[in-house]
Amino acid sequence: NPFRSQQPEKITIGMTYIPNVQFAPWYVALEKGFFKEEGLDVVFDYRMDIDALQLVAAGQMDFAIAGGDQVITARDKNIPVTYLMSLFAKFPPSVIALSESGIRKPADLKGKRIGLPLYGTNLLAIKAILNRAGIPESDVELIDIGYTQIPSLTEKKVDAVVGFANNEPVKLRASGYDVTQINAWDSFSLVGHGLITGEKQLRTSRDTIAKMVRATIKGMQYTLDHPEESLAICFNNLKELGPEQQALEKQVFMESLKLWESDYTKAHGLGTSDPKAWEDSQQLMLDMGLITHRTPIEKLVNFDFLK
Amino acid sequence: MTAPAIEVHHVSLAYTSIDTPELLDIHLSVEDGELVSIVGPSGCGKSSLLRMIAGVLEPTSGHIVISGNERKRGWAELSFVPQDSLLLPWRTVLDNVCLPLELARDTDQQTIRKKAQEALALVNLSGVESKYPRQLSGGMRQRAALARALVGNARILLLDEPFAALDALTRNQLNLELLRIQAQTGITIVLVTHNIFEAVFLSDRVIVMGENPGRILGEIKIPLPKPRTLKMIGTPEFSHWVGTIQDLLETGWGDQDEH
Amino acid sequence: MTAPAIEVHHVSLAYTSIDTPELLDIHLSVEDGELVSIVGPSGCGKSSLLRMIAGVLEPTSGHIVISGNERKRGWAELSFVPQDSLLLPWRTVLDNVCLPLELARDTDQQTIRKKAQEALALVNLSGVESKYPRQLSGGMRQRAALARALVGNARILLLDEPFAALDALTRNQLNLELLRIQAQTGITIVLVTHNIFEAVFLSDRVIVMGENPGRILGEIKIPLPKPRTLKMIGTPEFSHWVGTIQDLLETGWGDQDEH
Amino acid sequence: MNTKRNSSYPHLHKVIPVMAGLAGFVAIWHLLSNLYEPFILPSPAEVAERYRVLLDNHQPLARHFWITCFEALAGFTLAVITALPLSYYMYRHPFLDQLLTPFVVGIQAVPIVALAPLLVIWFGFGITSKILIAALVAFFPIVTNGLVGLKETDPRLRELLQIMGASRRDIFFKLEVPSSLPVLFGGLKVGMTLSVIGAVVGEFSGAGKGLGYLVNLARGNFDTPLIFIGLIALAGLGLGFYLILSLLEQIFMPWKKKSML
Amino acid sequence: MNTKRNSSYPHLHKVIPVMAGLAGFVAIWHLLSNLYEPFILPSPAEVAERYRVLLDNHQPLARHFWITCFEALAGFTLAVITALPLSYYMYRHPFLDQLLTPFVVGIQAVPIVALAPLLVIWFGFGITSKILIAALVAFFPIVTNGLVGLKETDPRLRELLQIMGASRRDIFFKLEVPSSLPVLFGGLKVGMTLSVIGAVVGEFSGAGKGLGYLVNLARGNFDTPLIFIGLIALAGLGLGFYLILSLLEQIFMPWKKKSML
Ligand SMILES: Nc1ncnc2c1ncn2[C@@H]1O[C@H](COP(=O)(O)OP(=O)(O)OP(=O)(O)O)[C@@H](O)[C@H]1O
Ligand SMILES: Nc1ncnc2c1ncn2[C@@H]1O[C@H](COP(=O)(O)OP(=O)(O)OP(=O)(O)O)[C@@H](O)[C@H]1O
Ligand SMILES: [Mg+2]
Ligand SMILES: [Mg+2]
Repeated sequence: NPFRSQQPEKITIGMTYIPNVQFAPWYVALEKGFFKEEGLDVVFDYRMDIDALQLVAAGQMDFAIAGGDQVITARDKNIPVTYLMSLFAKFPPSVIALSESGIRKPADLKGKRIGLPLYGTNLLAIKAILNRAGIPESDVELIDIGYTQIPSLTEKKVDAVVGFANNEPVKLRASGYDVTQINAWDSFSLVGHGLITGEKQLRTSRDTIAKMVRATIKGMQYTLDHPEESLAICFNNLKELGPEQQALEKQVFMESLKLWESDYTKAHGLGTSDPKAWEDSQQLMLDMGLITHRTPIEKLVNFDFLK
Repeated sequence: MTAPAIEVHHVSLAYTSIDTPELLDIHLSVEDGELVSIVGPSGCGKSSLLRMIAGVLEPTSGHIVISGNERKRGWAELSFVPQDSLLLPWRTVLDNVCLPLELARDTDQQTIRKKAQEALALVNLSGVESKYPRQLSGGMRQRAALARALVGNARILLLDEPFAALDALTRNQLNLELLRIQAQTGITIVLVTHNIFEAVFLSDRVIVMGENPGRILGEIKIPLPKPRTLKMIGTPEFSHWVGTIQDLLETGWGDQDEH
Repeated sequence: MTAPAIEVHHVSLAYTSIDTPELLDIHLSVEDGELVSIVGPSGCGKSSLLRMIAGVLEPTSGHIVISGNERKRGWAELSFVPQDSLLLPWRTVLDNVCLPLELARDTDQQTIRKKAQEALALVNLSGVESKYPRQLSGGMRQRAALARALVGNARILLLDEPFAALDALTRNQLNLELLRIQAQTGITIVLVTHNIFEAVFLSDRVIVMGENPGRILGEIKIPLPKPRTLKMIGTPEFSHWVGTIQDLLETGWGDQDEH
Repeated sequence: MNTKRNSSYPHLHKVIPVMAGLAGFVAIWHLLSNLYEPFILPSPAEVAERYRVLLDNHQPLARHFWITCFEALAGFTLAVITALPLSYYMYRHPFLDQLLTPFVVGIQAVPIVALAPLLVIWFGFGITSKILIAALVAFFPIVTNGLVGLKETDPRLRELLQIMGASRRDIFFKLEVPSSLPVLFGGLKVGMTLSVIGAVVGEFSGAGKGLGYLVNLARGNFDTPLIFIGLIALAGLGLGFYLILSLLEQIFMPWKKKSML
Repeated sequence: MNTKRNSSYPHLHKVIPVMAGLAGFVAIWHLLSNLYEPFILPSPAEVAERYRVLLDNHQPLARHFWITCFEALAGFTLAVITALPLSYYMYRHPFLDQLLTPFVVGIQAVPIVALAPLLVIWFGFGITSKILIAALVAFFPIVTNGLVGLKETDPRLRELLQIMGASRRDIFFKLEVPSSLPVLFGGLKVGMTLSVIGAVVGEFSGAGKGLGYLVNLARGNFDTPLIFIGLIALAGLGLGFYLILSLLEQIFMPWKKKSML
């Protein structure tokens, strides 16, 4: 084939979760040939977020999906990773409670037992919500329930849980529970998960990064434009889903799409994020003692490839 | 009249196949207070017979009665010295000898140790109380096993070649000891031995066994007067009984060649 | 002239403390082709002496020379029958007897089995080849251990009470067998036994040991003509030598009471 | 003593309790499942139905099964071929024992997955790291039981073989191995089932295939019946391995009468 | 044979290899750490520095340590008091053995944390579920080695004790226990270190305290030196338990000469 003058470039992207409809842009980019157009041969690697993030920082992995808060935390520990573009334009965690509990707003959380994995993004979310609402942490009881949010809530082991706006509420409602949610994005303006890479890669493979960002944006746009088809593409990558799960995942998918865009991205384009939100969030994390020093914003996030 | 101490009723035993029984139609009875020896070629089933009497091996047919009762395992009045001593390796010699008294549970710890020490003295083993079995010589292990059997208040003593690993002098000494104990307490003793002199010297009756299959060739009453003394061993009468047993054994042995 | 088969040079042994040695200043030498018996009270250290000659127990002082060389463990020309038979429980009788030949590695599997079967026939154990040791009687185990020692091409045979668990007739038969083998092959044999008759009947020389500490009381040459026959056992000359040994043993035994 | 069974189905008396146990288990499970939401504890019927759906859609349960099977087996094999020599040398040289035991024990008490990035750097993204984790968890029981088994060797038999001129090699193969086999097999059984867990844990922390991945996926997808299918498959895998080892045990130790399954 | 050591520090020859091993380990670690970014593999010095900071800030490492220690110990104890009777009854009744072995093995091969929702509902978020998981993973090696040890009991000694009129109880305490102790202790050692892992895995899936939580927290904060502190504490915990068991072994088996640490 005379047109294949060069081998496609093999790159690995750390998905930091199990295969999921939320990764639709990349599945679509693969299926629709957006990666191929860019000359990329992409391998999806599914592993835990911290591991993927460290591997990206060490240059062992090309890209990963991570949250804006994780990038700030990592930089605080001198782990050189940089945010490239957002998938979730809104910070997705939220506090979820059964409607019958009467929890509607942060103030209602006083004196309640809140279950969450007591570390990482979920912990940040609840701290931010409480902080912004002026509720001292000692007024609530935070309980480490790992990732058992749904049974913990339905079995009333806790009054509220911290989960992801596009996940637990959807599943709870599908199981017939009436739930309310307090979204973290109202308190914490930072972006959620997006594409990250390492400082090393930024120095040496800017070309590849540009290709990757382009393909991802195309995938995102295509997904937004053709949700049904994109969902079908996702299901092709998720052979183990049963019909019930497919129905559920469809709702998760639809909820997720809503979080891909914010007022800011509508104004500045898909994948962008507000530098001011990064500053504010970093300040908030400093105030709460979650990080110890401030990282220059240009190290946290690189907008070059979105232009 | 009391019931015989041991009655073995037409007992047969087959370890593997009923067609090749190890023991065939063994029938014998041991009176209360009697000392009976069993002699016979190696592998004819003497140990197996003792184990059946002791209640740990089921006869394939026939049955065994002890002191008028159906036999069972764990008869307080029955003591056993196995052919290969079998001391518990994790217990010192003294603790090994204490074992039957511990199991009987009717004496305090101090009395138990005193009795055990006495029994060890009886078999010439004073001084090695705190050694472990692996630190003993073969003969010392055998004597420890004998002490263990003598320490309780058994009414029936089953001894499977208890003196095989002992030198002649120690053997003689223990032979006399055994006779003294029996005279004193009137216990019943069944002794397996390969030493025909010993059998004649100790026994009221000698049971001669043959092999292929294991069976009783004959019983010989030893009418030597009691108490027995070492001097008797030289006498013509003694030699006569030794000869009788030897002849009987050889008959059985002759058998074998025909097979 | 060839070197003596075994030279034991002023060997002492103390298992626990040098102040209470188990063996004191043992000095003896066994000529090539000689049959020497060791008799002595139980626990005097006969087995320990044999283990030292076999090279698995270090003397506390003194040294031992085998066929002119410093002794070591694993001498191809040395065979050992331990006091407690010690068959490998996971091997059948036949495989147990094959073991020394397997270790020698100079014969093919088929020859090994043939030789092992012959050795088993020699000790009257044909027919139980495929049994496991736990299925054997005490005497059968002992004979299997003997067969295992005889199967190789050892030039020196160390036998620790190899006939203790055997009936008189089997014992006699194996005694004669041993003498025949020795006459045929000229091997050197050291035999520990408690049977003084056996010692006199078999030996060129009898070493009498005493105890506390274990030591040599004396050596007695047995000048009975060879080949020996069972008939000799009755003769006055035979009785004389038995008596001599008994007297010597009793001296040593008398000692004990003084302690 | 052991009378032969005359039954024409000689293994029936072994199969019956197993079947009875299984039936009892399913019954209890069914009763329990009535008490909880299906997404917490699905009933056996729901799980069976989910399995049917899985099969109908030609979904790749078998592939996941065989991948985990392979990882566990490879890890176990790796553990065996490293643990056995190690336990032997630790047995021969108490110095080595003292030197290495702290590390063997220490590694054992540490959740290896917490070092996942290092494992990836050293062993790549593929199944190598899963095999390694499986090997690591299977390692300890094998070393320990190997060592205990060797230490139980009868010193009198060793002496005897030495007298017979046995080389170290002979003593190893003809004495130490057969004498420590019963204890060693205990360690192998424990190690074998642990290697399944090890493979799964490795898959949990990053994989795109295997039963651990399937379970993780099902957890993320809120697909409790599928979790149970994964767990049942894992239990089956562990049992299969156990059965194979039990058979090997009977083959390698013909001198023992076995009563167990 | 065993000449007494004249040294006035009788245990020095045991401590030296341990120290040497430790020094070698730290040296290798130090060299390795030069090859990798500190957030992948921090150097010993960096970990020590992090530890100093931890202490300076009065952060609750000790609390986490003792909580995991307690969970592991409680789980281990629970495993012992259930496993020992079980192995005994399985030994006595082969029927029970056949009935229960599939479940014991099956549970072993299943990642219990996958049942976290059930565990939460049944045992809450407290330490009960961690203790239970620790007990579950410690259970199998103890049962297995208990069973193997019991099966190795010399049948001739059993016969002898039966003749002496020993009750089942006597035979158990005076024969079966001492005779199976060496093998059982192997199982206890394996079970003990596994119980640490069990507790940690339990903490991983939701605890709020304990070393497993600490490691998880450190991972959430990308605090690699703290991860290593957690892992070292866990290794130390495992080693401590192992040491205690080794001591108990020597106390309970005075008839064995021990060479090991
Ligand atoms: N491993 C050991 N540790 C300590 N002492 C031992 C050990 N083996 C043997 N002894 C002691 O050494 C002495 C001699 O034992 P040995 O077995 O050599 O005697 P023996 O002459 O063969 O006796 P027997 O005729 O009873 O077999 C005995 O007092 C015994 O207690
Ligand atoms: N557990 C067993 N399984 C099968 N066969 C056995 C078993 N125990 C003994 N035998 C066989 O039973 C026969 C008699 O054995 P037993 O031990 O009773 O003989 P014995 O008369 O005591 O011999 P010895 O004088 O040699 O001790 C032997 O042929 C032996 O092989
Ligand atoms: Mg016998
Ligand atoms: Mg001896």
